Amino acid sequence: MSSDVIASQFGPQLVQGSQRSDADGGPELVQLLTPEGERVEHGSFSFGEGMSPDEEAALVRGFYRDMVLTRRIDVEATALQRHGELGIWAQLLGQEAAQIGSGRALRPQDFVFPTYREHGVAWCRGLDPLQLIGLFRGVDQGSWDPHEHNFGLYTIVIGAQTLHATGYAMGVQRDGSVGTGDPDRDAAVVAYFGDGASSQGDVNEAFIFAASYNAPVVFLCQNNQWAISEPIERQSRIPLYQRALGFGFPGVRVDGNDVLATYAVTQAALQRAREGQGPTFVEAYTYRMGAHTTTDDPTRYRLSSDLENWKLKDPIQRVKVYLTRNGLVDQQFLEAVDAEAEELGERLRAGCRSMPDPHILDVFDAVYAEQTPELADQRSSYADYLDSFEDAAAAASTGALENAEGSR
Amino acid sequence: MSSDVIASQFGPQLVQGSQRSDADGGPELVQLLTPEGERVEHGSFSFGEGMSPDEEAALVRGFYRDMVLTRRIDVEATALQRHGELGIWAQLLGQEAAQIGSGRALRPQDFVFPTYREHGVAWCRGLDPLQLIGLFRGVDQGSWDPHEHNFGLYTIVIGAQTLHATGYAMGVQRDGSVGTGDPDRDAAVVAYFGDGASSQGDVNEAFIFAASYNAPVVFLCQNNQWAISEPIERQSRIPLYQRALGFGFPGVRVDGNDVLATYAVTQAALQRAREGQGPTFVEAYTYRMGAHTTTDDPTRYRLSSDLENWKLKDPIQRVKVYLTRNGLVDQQFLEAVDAEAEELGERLRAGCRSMPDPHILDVFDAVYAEQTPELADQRSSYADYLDSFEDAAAAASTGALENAEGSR
Amino acid sequence: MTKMTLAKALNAGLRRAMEDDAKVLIMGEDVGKLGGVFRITDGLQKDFGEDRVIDSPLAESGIIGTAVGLAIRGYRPVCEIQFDGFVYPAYDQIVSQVAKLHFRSQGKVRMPMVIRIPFGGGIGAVEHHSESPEAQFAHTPGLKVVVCSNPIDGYWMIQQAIAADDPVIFLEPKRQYHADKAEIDEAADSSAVYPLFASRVVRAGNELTLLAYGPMVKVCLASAEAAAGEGRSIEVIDLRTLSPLDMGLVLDSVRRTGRAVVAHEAHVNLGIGAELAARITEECFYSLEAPVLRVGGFDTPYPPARVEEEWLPDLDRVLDAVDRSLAF
Amino acid sequence: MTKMTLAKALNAGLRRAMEDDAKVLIMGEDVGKLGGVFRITDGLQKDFGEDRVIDSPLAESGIIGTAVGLAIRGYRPVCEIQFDGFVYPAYDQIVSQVAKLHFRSQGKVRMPMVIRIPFGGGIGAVEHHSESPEAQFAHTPGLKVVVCSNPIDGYWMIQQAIAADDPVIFLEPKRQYHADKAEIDEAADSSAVYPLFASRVVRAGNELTLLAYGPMVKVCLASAEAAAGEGRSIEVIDLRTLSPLDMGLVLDSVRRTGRAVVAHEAHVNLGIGAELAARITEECFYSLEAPVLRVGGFDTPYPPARVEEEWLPDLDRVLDAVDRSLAF
Ligand SMILES: Cc1ncc(C[n+]2csc(CCOP(=O)(O)OP(=O)(O)O)c2C)c(N)n1
Ligand SMILES: Cc1ncc(C[n+]2csc(CCOP(=O)(O)OP(=O)(O)O)c2C)c(N)n1
Ligand SMILES: [Mg+2]
Ligand SMILES: [Mg+2]
Repeated sequence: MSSDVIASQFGPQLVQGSQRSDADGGPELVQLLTPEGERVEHGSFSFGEGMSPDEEAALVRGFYRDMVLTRRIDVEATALQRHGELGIWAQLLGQEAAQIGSGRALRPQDFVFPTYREHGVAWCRGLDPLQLIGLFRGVDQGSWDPHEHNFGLYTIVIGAQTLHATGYAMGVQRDGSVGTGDPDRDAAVVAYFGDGASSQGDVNEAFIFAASYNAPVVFLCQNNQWAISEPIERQSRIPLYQRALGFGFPGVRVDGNDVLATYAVTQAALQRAREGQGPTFVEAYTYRMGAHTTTDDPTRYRLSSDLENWKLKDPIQRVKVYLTRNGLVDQQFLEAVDAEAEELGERLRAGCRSMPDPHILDVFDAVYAEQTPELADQRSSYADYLDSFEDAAAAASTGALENAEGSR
Repeated sequence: MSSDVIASQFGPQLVQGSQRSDADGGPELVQLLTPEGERVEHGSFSFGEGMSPDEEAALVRGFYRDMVLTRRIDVEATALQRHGELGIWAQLLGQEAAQIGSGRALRPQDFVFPTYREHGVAWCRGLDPLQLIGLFRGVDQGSWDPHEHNFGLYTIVIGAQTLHATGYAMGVQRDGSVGTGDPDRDAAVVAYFGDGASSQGDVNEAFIFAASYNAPVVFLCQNNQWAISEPIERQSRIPLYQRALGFGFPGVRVDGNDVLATYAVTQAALQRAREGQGPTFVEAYTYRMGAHTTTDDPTRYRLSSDLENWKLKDPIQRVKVYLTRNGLVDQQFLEAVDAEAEELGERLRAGCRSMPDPHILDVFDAVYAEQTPELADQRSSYADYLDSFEDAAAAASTGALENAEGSR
Repeated sequence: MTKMTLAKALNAGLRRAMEDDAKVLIMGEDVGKLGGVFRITDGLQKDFGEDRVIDSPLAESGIIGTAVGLAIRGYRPVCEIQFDGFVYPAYDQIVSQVAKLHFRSQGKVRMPMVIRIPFGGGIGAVEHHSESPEAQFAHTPGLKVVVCSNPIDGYWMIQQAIAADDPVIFLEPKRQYHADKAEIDEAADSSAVYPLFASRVVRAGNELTLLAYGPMVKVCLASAEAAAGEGRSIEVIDLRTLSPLDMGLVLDSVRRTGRAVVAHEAHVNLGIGAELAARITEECFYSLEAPVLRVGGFDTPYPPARVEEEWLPDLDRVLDAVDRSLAF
Repeated sequence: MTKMTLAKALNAGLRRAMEDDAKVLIMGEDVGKLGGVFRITDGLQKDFGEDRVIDSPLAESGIIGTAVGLAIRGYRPVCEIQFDGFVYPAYDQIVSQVAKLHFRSQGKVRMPMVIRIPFGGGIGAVEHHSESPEAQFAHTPGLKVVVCSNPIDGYWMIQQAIAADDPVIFLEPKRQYHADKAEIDEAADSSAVYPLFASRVVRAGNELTLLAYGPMVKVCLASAEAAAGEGRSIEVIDLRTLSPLDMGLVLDSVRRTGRAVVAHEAHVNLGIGAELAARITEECFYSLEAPVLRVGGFDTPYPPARVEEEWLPDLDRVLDAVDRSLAF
């Protein structure tokens, strides 16, 4: 049997070469604002429908402001890490549109399960960026209340949160908050994850559970082309959004550097979920312009020309050009945003440096809702042990004083 | 936004109702021999190409014999369990064609990673059925040498073996035994698994690794409609073979009760693998006519009408009708097969009953290739402990003797 | 008062927990129509519906991971792992998520989840169906680990575990499911029953303390009985809780008897017996007449069924350890 | 003789193992061009090619599961788990497949696999990057577990682990990777080096035995030094192998000194210290002047970085235990 025959038996040859050589994201990419700042139409998705031109402009200006401030958070935190104030920082540089576009499509009752890089989404949910900075500084592992902002804690074990999102969505179903038609009630859940994460068993199990129960969850994958040093080809040889087809729900690839398109596509996917139509996979096709984290050195594994290419598609720049060219912002607005960013930067620097360190004894109290006797014992023994040093120090200093007195 | 608009945005509505209500397997089912024993043509797959009519008939007669004997193994083992000779038995009743069709498509250098139900494939690989029976009797956990028959040990943790198969296939690649064109060298690997298993993270990770490295592996899923009490709809809302599309390699649904079609499709998939064209997903659409295992009670969860329906599609019956109606067998052949089955049954009954139990002390020697001092110690302490009973028993019987003597 | 096996008692306890709190959900493989392979959830889906008794896809990490999300949403999931050996695909979700979310969030997130695991051997099963994974969970801060050994405890402990606001690994000795029946007073005041995280003296004695849990409680009681026949007075403690350990009761006993033997099916190496031996020795150094001895599964994988009776600690092996301790 | 850090020594050891045996493969996340996040595999893909130094998809179960298949095919995979906390998705493959295949097949299948895990804390990392999972693996029959503590051991032990025919969990103390340098004699006769499954006295003493491994060896040596300043003679043993334990050496020492303290970063509860305490007490009951004391991580999840120095056992906490033991 020749390979030709075999190939045709199983349909077209599916093995593809490097899909990323097509760095534009290919023909399936949903785009509404080009890198050059031109609005374009798309057959299925549109931005601004049902809004007045003023409302629409205000929304886009808001995106612009969000993205500038988010980038500023990122830049400040990176600098703080360089100055030894943070243990590490996971940069989002280049992914602002993917995060602001999707984050702004959320309603208050929706719930987000993030990775460790969703600083822009956190911003949209109303978290104080200092709460993110505290985690990377090492004063806690996330100080926000997930229920206050409907924004879960950062999750570091790759993919684990996609199952949490699916389970939460099953809870939303059980609460009867799907498909009622009440826009303040019907809720959706978003699971953020990366291209690398798509290889984890947990993520694929999340697809299976979500499909099986038709859960109101949106799988929002930021394909930033890299999982640390591994290119997307290592994880999938076909465009990632097509993964969803294998599980029986729709997938779509959107230009993740286009805030309008990301907003429109996410909004539609969320709406599907809220209406009871089940899960959707959204691949936000973007690029991690920075290092994986502040400890990473991307020059070891990727070409600088790649980065240069992607700089031309900067998510903030294209919105700025669009707003300016169409007279939707004036210089005053742009300057105000810059000033706000300055102020924010200052606040973060000062806030970070003045963060109190945690106390070791508090660690013992956080393990259980109902403390155990043995852990309470460990706590009090350790407190005694620590006290013995203070006693010793006190004794020593008294001793020193006595000595001093004695030597008088 | 109305649901209609949303649905159309993401393409056709993908959520499907019960796919199994279509118990024929749907239009995508590859079938070459109908339940009524009629040969039919298929656009992509054919049986017997390049063979003389005699060769072809001999092959089909062989399938028939294999299936009858396999069913006999199953029936005997089930009976042995009922008589308390086995702890449990996993029946394959109804899945004979899926196993013999795929098993006979293998070449000696191919390697199989089975679940716990692949008795028919084991038969094709030349295992003595008593080796299977021994496992379920509890004398060992698989006594065959995987390297002798290129047939791995039964794997009970659902899905784990699909990764082993993929890794083994990566080894085949590294040995340069793919795509050389030498029919005695190029090798493929088959991972057997069930419909339920398709939900495990491991199985989906196996798809990812296999696709990423283009490994020469065939994923052979026997969709027998049930994972214990759970119907296939719990695991997937689209036909299972389509799962492969999400990972970028071909999937095909074959009538798993049609031995000719299963043979043809598996052979083509194996050939793709051997030629270096990478993984294929074969869904053998079949039905578990028995219970999940001898401890299961399927009346608790499924309709007897379902079973009756599937009886009409019995994999052995249709081959018998085909062979008889076309004069490809005579009564003598059929009787010889039945006699062989009788003989096999007797051998299994006797062989099972006379199997020696394992010795507890051997357990200590099987843990490591290089025994550890601490385990050697445990072994000898336990040996001493056991001896102490024998000594006591000996002393007791000597004592009894003495007493007897004393009472003389 | 109703006479029930452990299996039936667990079923009744689950039913009552579901009646008491609409947020209680049951999840797992085959827990619906089939009622679980051991029938512990028998009839519950019929009465509480598919939304509360959820047959899951065949994926343990998925079961525990979605249960985490349900717990965050305010539910109290009770997850069934079909057999001990199949908990490992969910191990990551259990030790890195379930165990840590309260700590990570400094109490802002609670994980009132119960993970039921039929465990232990002695039922003539094939591989992976007879494991004793308790030490691994007890070693993991953030989890609580309890084990029932009889129908009455089964009935009450499962309800207490579900009511607890921390994640509880709930181990059920599968070979006891249908072994014995006991009278259960379902009308008893639930707030007055023996507390969940407490051990219990199940036979008083003064020469040696025998520590056990789950399937070994019965074996140890029989051993104590046999020893009594030889004039020896053995105290038997049913530990019931493995994390936290209820050391107060244990130490009181050992200080009285001066000797301790721990028995479990799990591998001796790094089993619960190791921790008990270390703690008892540290706390009762001068009261001990003999080192704490351990009887347990050998440090081999669980063996084929035809040899499991010799592998599992039994009356004779427990007595042997008791004798060695008394002879020290 | 070359001066190397532990990181460099491991790299050199891996390189030599790959040169010596073409069946040795390296697998893991980012092990290729990046050379791993700790650069332990730096340069190996360049020299041995993508077929032998394999960047894997981001899935730990997939890494170990495919390594099982490669081992069955005759390869000797060396898998890197990027950080301790990320080994759990592979836990099922490790404990139910890697650990059991030799047993299941009665030796017909061998699993000559090494699973390298950078482990332990003290590097100021975020959650899941500072775990000490050794007890869980040591509790699992079928695995062997070793830990290196210095560059010379790193260089030789990794080669010995790769040459071993059993699966070896190879723990690397990540905070030691770049801490110290040592002279390594690469030309030494490899058959003459200290055996893999053997502990070693790294400081002689006669009043108390301090047992440690990995990152705690250095801390314990410093504690012994400090104690020497106060006239106390402490013996320090680098355990090196946690499964099997090398009890001969340990017991010899404790019989001489009469006192033992075990130190590790892992949670004390059911940590390696528990097993050592139980075995030492059983074997040296009449030689012990004090119970075996344990110093370790508290029974809480690993805390945020800004408080890890107080959580981790340090010189003072080890000395405190030494003092308590001596005062007993
Ligand atoms: C289970 C697990 N394995 C490994 C890691 C280490 N790790 C952290 S981020 C990362 C790459 C993730 O890539 P991707 O999913 O694409 O997300 P991105 O970082 O690009 O946003 C890895 C391997 C981890 N956190 N969890
Ligand atoms: C990880 C794991 N979970 C649960 C089980 C228990 N179990 C054994 S077989 C089975 C159903 C498997 O269904 P399927 O994959 O369709 O295979 P079939 O038995 O139908 O051939 C289950 C849940 C197991 N063996 N492994
Ligand atoms: Mg990425
Ligand atoms: Mg099935």
